[in-house]
Amino acid sequence: MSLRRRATQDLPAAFIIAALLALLWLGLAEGEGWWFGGPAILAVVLMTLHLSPVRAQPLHPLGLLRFVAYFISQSLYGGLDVAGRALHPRLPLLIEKRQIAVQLPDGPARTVLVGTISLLPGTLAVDLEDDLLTVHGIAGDPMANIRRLEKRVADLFGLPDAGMRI
Amino acid sequence: MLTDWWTIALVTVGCAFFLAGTVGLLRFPDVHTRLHALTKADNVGLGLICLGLMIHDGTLPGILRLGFIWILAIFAATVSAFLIARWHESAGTED
Amino acid sequence: MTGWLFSVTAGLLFAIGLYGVLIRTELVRRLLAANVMATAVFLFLIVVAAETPDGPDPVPQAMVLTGIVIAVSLTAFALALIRHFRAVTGESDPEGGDDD
Amino acid sequence: MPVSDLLASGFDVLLCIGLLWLAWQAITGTGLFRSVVMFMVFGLMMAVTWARLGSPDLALAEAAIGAGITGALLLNACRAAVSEMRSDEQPLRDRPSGVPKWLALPLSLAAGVGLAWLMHSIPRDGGPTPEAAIKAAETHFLDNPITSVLLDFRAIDTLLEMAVLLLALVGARVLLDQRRLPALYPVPDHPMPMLPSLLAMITPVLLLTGLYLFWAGSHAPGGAFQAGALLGALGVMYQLAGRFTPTHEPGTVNALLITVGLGLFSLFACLSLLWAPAPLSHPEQGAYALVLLIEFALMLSIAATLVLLFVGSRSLQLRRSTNHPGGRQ
Repeated sequence: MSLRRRATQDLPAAFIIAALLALLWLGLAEGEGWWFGGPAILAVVLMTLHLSPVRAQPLHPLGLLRFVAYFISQSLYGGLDVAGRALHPRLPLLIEKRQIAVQLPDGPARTVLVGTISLLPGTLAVDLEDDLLTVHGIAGDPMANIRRLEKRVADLFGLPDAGMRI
Repeated sequence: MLTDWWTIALVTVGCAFFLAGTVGLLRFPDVHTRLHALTKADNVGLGLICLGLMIHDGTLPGILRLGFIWILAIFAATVSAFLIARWHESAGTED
Repeated sequence: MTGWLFSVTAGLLFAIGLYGVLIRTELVRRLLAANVMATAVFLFLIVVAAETPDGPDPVPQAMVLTGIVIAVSLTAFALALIRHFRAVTGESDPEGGDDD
Repeated sequence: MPVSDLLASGFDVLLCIGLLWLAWQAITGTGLFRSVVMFMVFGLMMAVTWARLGSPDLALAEAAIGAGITGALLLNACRAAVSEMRSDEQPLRDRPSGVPKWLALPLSLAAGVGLAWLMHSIPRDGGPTPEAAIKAAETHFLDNPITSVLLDFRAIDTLLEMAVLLLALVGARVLLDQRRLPALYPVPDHPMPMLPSLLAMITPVLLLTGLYLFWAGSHAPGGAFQAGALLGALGVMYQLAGRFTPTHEPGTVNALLITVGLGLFSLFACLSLLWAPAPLSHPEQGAYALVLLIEFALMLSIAATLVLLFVGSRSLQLRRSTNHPGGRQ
């Protein structure tokens, strides 16, 4: 692979990481020490691309907004739901385990999907083997929740929503 | 001060979520259900505590710092929950 | 109040660690107990540092900081020794080799 | 007593009870794994204790080292104990020791209580040393008094500490290399799902936080030790995820990293005799830059030594994730 192609591929990711790191530095150093922070960010970006290469993935602004709103409301609901079940004297748990085929492409979209499942009401990601995702549920209709979540994630990355097979 | 009361309320409710998550950890029957309790309750609990502290702090660096803490903690929690669940699934069904 | 409380805690932690060193013969556990003893000593130093009237005394704090890093390197070395010992003798404690 | 003081005291009492309970569980409990987990939680509670006692510097170091790296080392030991045990042997049996329990318990208690009493009766008016240290720190070119103790007033301690670190590493390496013990963590064929994403997210954050701690060390909680511990923890994660592959080939970069701290510090000790009557004195000009340079070297060495102590191998090679277009190395 030529250096040039590599650079054009890595450049967007480098900018995003640098921007986020600048925010982190602002938070840590409270706006001081940019003479050190600036070069440090540059060095960290280069080291990150060397150690743990990532590719930038364009986000859809509206999708991002909807995803964040969905995530926050569902997180709250999920927390309340599981807290209620834990404190309920009879411990109501509707345990089921299912496998579903993930339609989202490999990469960040799948990471977000698997990472989010366990925070939303009643679902827990258990395994991901190739395209087959194993989900453990304790409440409600986990399949419907995951289908909705997959659509939100597809929106987030501006991907066509392919639907999901069970 | 009104903001102080917001902070107290949010942090208290956040702690209550942690407490409920811990009760779930102790009461739920197996590894998978316990992971349910930990990830979800701690996510909301930590989120509310960070939000309360953000209101208390009120400066941009402080808010950024707390935001990073929340995002990192929940991402680490959800990934480790996934890895524990996966390991437990492959290791068999004993607790 | 705070100083008194943490002094007593440090003393009891030291006692627990010493008890573990005396009682447990399995080597990793004994190492863990020794680590608890080290922590108790650190706690003593920091309680004294915290109660210095002119503000926290930096000298014990720096000593403990050094001590924490030394403790982890010694733990790693001791664990390597234990692994080596086990590979040589097949035993997990040094005192039990004679009865089987 | 105001309510806030009462709450603080209540918190302290809970903290102390928690510490004692966890230590007791770690030492007397059955099952090594359980003990190690208890010990790790104990380390985290210790970090809270340091913060409570006004030592955020220690809290940072303890959280990364006491709970993190020591815990990972001990978990390694659990794994080694299980995988290297002969099949006919009971895993990790615990025989009655030479000291009977009825004697050990009062003996330890007496030692602990006696020590507490002795420490409590030490006069707290400080005496000359802390006063001098605090006074000197006020006018020092470093604003964090702990860093000035580590790199100026008591630099000799830090220098020797680096020597201890290197010695421990060399010793561990000799012991483990000689027996040709099998690797504890065989490198996985293909990476676990989600783990590369976690690494990709945590790598830049930990690297920058480490550099921040290094930079902050001159005026706020932080410094080479905390930064080194944090970077070391990141290295341990890379090893556990199979991204650092242990090899028995000597590596130039590895060797350089573990020796640069002690080397540069020793060089400074010798050179300082050119401008000062005693070694390890800082020059009038450029002391700050010099301290930063030495601290940076210390940070690199501490981080590399901790990772290699964890792995117990000669050196480490980076293995890039297989799905990257850059390919594997």
